[in-house]
Amino acid sequence: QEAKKVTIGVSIPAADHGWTAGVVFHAERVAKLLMTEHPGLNVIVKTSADPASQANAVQDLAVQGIDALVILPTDPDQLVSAIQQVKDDGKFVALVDRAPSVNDNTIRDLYVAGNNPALGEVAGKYIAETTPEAEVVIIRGLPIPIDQQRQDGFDKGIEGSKVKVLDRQYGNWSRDDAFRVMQDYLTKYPKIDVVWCQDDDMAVGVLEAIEQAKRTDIQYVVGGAGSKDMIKRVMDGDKMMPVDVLYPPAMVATAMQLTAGGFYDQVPVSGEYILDATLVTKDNAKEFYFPDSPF
Amino acid sequence: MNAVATDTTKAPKTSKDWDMAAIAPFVALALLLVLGYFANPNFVSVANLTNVITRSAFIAIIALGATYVISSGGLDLSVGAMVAFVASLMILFMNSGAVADPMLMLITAMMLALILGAACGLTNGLITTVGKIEPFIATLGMMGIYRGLTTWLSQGGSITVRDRELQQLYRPVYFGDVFGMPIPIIVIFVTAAIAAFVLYRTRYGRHVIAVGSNEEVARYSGISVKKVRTIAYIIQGLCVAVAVIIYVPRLGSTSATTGILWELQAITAVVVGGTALRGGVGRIWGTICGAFILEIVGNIMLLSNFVSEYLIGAIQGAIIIIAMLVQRTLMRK
Amino acid sequence: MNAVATDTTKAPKTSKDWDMAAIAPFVALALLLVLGYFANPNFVSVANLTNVITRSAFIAIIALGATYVISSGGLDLSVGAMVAFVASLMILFMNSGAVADPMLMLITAMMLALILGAACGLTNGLITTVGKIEPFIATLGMMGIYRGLTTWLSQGGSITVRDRELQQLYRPVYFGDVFGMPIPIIVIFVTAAIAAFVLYRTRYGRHVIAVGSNEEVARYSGISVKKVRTIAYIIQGLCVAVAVIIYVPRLGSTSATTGILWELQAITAVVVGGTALRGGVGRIWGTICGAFILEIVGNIMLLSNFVSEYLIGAIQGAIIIIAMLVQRTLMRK
Amino acid sequence: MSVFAPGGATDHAVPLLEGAGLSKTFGIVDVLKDIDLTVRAGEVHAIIGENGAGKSTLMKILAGNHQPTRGELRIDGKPVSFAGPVDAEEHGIVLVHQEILLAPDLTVAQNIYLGRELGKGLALDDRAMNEGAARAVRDLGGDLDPNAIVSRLSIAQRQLVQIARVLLVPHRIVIFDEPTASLTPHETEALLNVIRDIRAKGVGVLYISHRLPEVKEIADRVTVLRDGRLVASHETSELQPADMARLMVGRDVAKLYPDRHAAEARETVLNVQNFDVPGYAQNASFNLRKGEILGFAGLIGAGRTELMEGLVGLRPGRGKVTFRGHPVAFTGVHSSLKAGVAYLSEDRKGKGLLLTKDLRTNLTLASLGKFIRGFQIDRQRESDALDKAIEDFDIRTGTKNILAGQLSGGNQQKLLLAKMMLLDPQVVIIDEPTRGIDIGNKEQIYKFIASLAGEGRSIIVVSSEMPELIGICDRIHVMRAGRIVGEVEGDHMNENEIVQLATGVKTGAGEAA
Ligand SMILES: Nc1ncnc2c1ncn2[C@@H]1O[C@H](COP(=O)(O)OP(=O)(O)OP(=O)(O)O)[C@@H](O)[C@H]1O
Ligand SMILES: Nc1ncnc2c1ncn2[C@@H]1O[C@H](COP(=O)(O)OP(=O)(O)OP(=O)(O)O)[C@@H](O)[C@H]1O
Ligand SMILES: O[C@@H]1[C@@H](O)[C@H](O)OC[C@H]1O
Ligand SMILES: [Mg+2]
Ligand SMILES: [Mg+2]
Repeated sequence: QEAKKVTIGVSIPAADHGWTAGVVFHAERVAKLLMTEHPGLNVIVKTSADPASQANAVQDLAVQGIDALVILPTDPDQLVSAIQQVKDDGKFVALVDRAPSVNDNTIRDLYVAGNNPALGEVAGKYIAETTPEAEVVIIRGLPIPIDQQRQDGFDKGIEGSKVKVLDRQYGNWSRDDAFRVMQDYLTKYPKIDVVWCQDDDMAVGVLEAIEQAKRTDIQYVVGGAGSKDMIKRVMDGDKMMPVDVLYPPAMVATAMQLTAGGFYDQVPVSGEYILDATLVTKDNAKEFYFPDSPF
Repeated sequence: MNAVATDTTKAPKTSKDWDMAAIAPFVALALLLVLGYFANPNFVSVANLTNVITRSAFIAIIALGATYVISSGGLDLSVGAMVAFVASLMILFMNSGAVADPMLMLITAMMLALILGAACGLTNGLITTVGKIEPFIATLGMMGIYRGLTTWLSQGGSITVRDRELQQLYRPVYFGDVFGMPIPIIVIFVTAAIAAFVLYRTRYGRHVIAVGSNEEVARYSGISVKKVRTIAYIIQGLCVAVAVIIYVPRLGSTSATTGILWELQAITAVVVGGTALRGGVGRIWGTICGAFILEIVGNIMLLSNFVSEYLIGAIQGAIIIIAMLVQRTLMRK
Repeated sequence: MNAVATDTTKAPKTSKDWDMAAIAPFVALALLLVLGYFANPNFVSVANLTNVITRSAFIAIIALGATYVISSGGLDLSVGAMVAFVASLMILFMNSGAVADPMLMLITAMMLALILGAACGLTNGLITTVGKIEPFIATLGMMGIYRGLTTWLSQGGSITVRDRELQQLYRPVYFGDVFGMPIPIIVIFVTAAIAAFVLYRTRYGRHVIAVGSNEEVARYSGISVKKVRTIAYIIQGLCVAVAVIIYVPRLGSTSATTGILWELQAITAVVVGGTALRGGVGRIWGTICGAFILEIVGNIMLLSNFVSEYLIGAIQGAIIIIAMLVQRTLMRK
Repeated sequence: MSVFAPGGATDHAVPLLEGAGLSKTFGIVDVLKDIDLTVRAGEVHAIIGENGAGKSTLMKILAGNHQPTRGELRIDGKPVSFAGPVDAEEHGIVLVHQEILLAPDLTVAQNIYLGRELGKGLALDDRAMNEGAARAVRDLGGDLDPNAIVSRLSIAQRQLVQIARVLLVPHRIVIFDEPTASLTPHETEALLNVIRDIRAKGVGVLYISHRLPEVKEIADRVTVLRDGRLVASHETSELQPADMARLMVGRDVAKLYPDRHAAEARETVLNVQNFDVPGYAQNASFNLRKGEILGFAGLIGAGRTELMEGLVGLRPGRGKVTFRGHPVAFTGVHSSLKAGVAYLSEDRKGKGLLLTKDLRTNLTLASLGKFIRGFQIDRQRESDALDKAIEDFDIRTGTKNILAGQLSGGNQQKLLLAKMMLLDPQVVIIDEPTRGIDIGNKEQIYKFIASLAGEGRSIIVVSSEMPELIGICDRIHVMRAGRIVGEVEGDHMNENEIVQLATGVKTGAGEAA
């Protein structure tokens, strides 16, 4: 019975920056793990660079005959149709992380997510509490919905406080772009208290730009997602990186494990598993530090 | 090319040699099909091949327009961004509720897309011809403009068809079929047939080739080079609009990242299909074949399970180079 | 008797006429500086201008190589991916600990980067010249290959210089200065001076222009077209390597997304600088000016408060088009 | 470098270069059939023949541009085969091509020294090259700024550069393929002097020209090709130009220029007042009458081409132009063509024909409107038109399915004529109508021009060949330095009068004004 033949298709974004690289890493790691655990199980992991090609990938997975689909959509609204088709064929669908506007049982069976609005909100709250009158500059990601959700979450987090947002510009989740944007912020604003860049990859560029300018007015930087380098800095008590907001790429692994469990362990799986956008501080950082992860 | 010195000593190709060039992409396609079969037997299933050809529709149709622009001696790097821009405006219009009857709304929205596409094409055309800016730069600038406007329209997020009924009505344009033939495939072939007719059998088509082959000769023959080129850009815009019309029902939404890099794919399809980037030659059916090749390479990658996910881009690049080498070898025969 | 044979009362235009074309990009740059001042007075601060010019170093240096490739009649779309590939291998080597002494290690790593860059350039060159594949497609394929290999090397993540000491030693190459002049700026000008000397004052440079101007004529003159083009691609590879050498110390890490779209930026810099994409003309200092223009446009956008972040891309596109229009107008004078 | 050893060792019995049984086939077309040819040191050997006879093809074989299909080449009696033109150059054989082979973006000096640049250490010695180039051009009777960009030179100026370039290569045999076709008499004379000089140095010269008096003047021996066969080879002293013409064409060419009745007192078709083409022509005024052939003479660079291009809207120009009684301003060729004014460019390769397209496409390009049925181009009608054009204009081609670039130079000119005549224009401006055309064809073209005039069309002929202007025109305007400096008519239409006006020795009415 352990040899029951099951195929799970996993469709995730291409490793286009640190966080998505983490997703790919965890997906491949757990795929191997699950396949040794269940000899009859076949897990196919496919990455795609953009929504249109991800829709293709989902179609191609369906052609290969899958029993379940685990998908982390590049851009959720644009993938609803593709996911719907799989679901309508009676397959099990687990949706990870990025949620479409309509996110209910008609389109998926299981939803495992980090919480994008919360990621913004937690950061905003922390800043509002720690430095209530801070003047903040923001570096955004790419112009896609999750980025907008984080911005909205942040605004909610600072609501009612005296925190002032000086500027918001796109850094495209790229270290180089973040470096450039930060250099220009430093030219533009003689005084900046806090930088929120909502991504640890971009934080690398931000920190370099600040160091180069030798500016002392910036009190700290808030990144996000929980890369091992930034968690280490938090753990070490780096003053520039006092906290990080968790948004673990390993969530895809959770979804895969739950899905496999549904087939082999007879546990009924459905509903929503929302991972907290946990605030990582010096005190709890150790729990989230995985030196072997690529991210 | 250049007027000063023209080589007539090395035998220029005669019409016979061109035949080989015309066939070459199809041979490459055939080889790829064999390769696909070995990668995964599912590959040659009707279901899979239908899928692949259906989704090549966007690039194929855009590449038809690119064939005109390129053979007239131009280039358009803005088409991917134009897809995003036209699609966004089309969806915004559909969401506006300006027309009450869903069917009528759909038709109006499609007309609007065509008008917008033509207008974008006209803009590109005028900037390169009247503004006399190198097409590469002019359309790169326009790429920034179309994409920027899309980001602004979508306020950084995505734009989604809100009316469920409308979406249901629209869905078959991508997912439907006529006697088992998916509609996008029909659109590909109908558009290509029209494009071939215009390019090969009409006065305008002849002028396109003349302008791309030697601008001066065209000018001295009383052909308005600017007009011919501008119209080529408008045709490109219309093709983009047709692609948008079948793209929107597929994903039902767009964002600032829609169509990213499609311009490179379209140009690749054109060149793989045997049209020279320097102008003066246009191969409509070769372009369609080129678009199929690109999509099939991607499909084979996805279906085969031997290649590490990390290496897919590398293998795709290698396959394209090999396909071109096969072509050149055949052509030299 | 013979003296009257040619009527010289109206001397034909000479190289002097080119001067306007050569000056045009600098005029556009000057206008941009004025615009920048009005957008934000901080713009003209030494600190800001130094920042901007320093960070334009990567594109500027890569674009110098692109000037060679383009004026010889080629094109290289793979340079962005090549940056990522060479940088990754360089860092992996630095992390390997193969050389114990940090200083020696650094020098060896730099040499390695240059060798890798030259090898990548050679590969591109051979595929287009010996393989006879249209440069657009050949280098697009190579772009896929370099990027794919980088993704694979980094396993999708980033590759970071691990040795702290080494990194500290290396840092000044980007962040350091000589008598207040940042090292990357010095590198820009030294590389450009060498590039200008080779292109304008040596036999090889002359042959580059000849090959790009008319391949057939060059061949009749006993110039090996393949060799000249291949060497141009090698020069491009070396320029990429130089860019890598100053890029790595900046953030001390690379990933598969490093250098994305840099090829388009480099080509834009070349064209904005006045080099024609069809080959046969090469303007080294124009290219440098073009690279500055691109970086400054972005900088002005960020410093000004008038433009919504959503619209930045659109305005950048518009500014480039306007800069080109200014240029054309000047050149027609 | 032993091949360049001073001639002492050369045995005069052994020719420098010898071709034996040379044949060349392109596809199914036999272009050359079993040609035996020798070139001796210190002689000028002229090759003449009709357009398409195979002269250029033969020369290209000798210079390593083509491989012969059959036959052998010998240098100093030893068999050789050339891998390419550079290989032939190393054996001392250089060729001035019929078509211009220069890099358009490089300067005069850069082109002249291309591939053999002078250098000091790493760097190029531009000064020395500029001086050398200026000298080389001056030797040919030209005067060009060595820094001028080639793309901005006129065809004639380019031809000088090309000759200068070839003569700079160390050579034992120089092949000139119609070097004088685009040169005026002055430069032609200078070139002939240069040829005499190199002949005196023991160099062998092969010389192709359609100007038979010129051949008579310079050549020691004449070989005649017809349809790819060698039909005769004689000492020049044994032949008169008329004999040459007969051998070439295979019949007597008694009278080159047709008889015409001067078309007097007819109404004016085209009136041009104070027309300026900025930078090239100033204040041009003239009148063209119905059924008239009006000539434009002048030296190279006089601005005739630019004036005509300005008139038909190919360049910016301003002035008062009245066509059939109505003021017109042509903004481009489409408007002038529509009105019925056709201009045939002197640069048929660069501006006249699509060299990489077939004959049919080229023929109908300017008049496609006439071949439309429904939305479609009627290919059958196009084919019929091509058949007719081949017949009417006597276009010589082995097959109809070749590309325009594969036609011989003269036949390209005829195709261009046919193309423009399809438009049925009222005014035809022909720039250098017989450049590179053989004598038999010239006769045909003149007859054709005359018959156009006879039909009541008006013709402007721009030409650097004075005899032809005098032979066919009713009146001739002479231009110098962008101005119309005089008009000759009737008895005054002689070379002396025209040269004096063109060089400014004599000033005419136009300049006095
Ligand atoms: N590459 C080619 N392929 C096919 N036919 C060719 C090719 N090159 C030349 N021909 C044909 O060979 C014949 C001889 O051409 P060639 O150029 O040698 O004539 P020519 O005597 O130099 O004439 P002209 O006086 O007009 O220059 C012509 O009929 C021409 O069309
Ligand atoms: N592209 C150009 N740019 C600048 N000057 C030019 C250009 N072409 C020609 N000229 C110059 O313009 C003048 C007239 O040109 P052109 O030689 O065509 O006159 P033409 O009387 O028609 O002579 P030809 O007998 O050579 O046709 C000359 O001084 C020439 O050098
Ligand atoms: O949540 C992810 C975010 O952390 C990363 O930075 O960009 C992509 C997102 O999916
Ligand atoms: Mg000839
Ligand atoms: Mg002329």
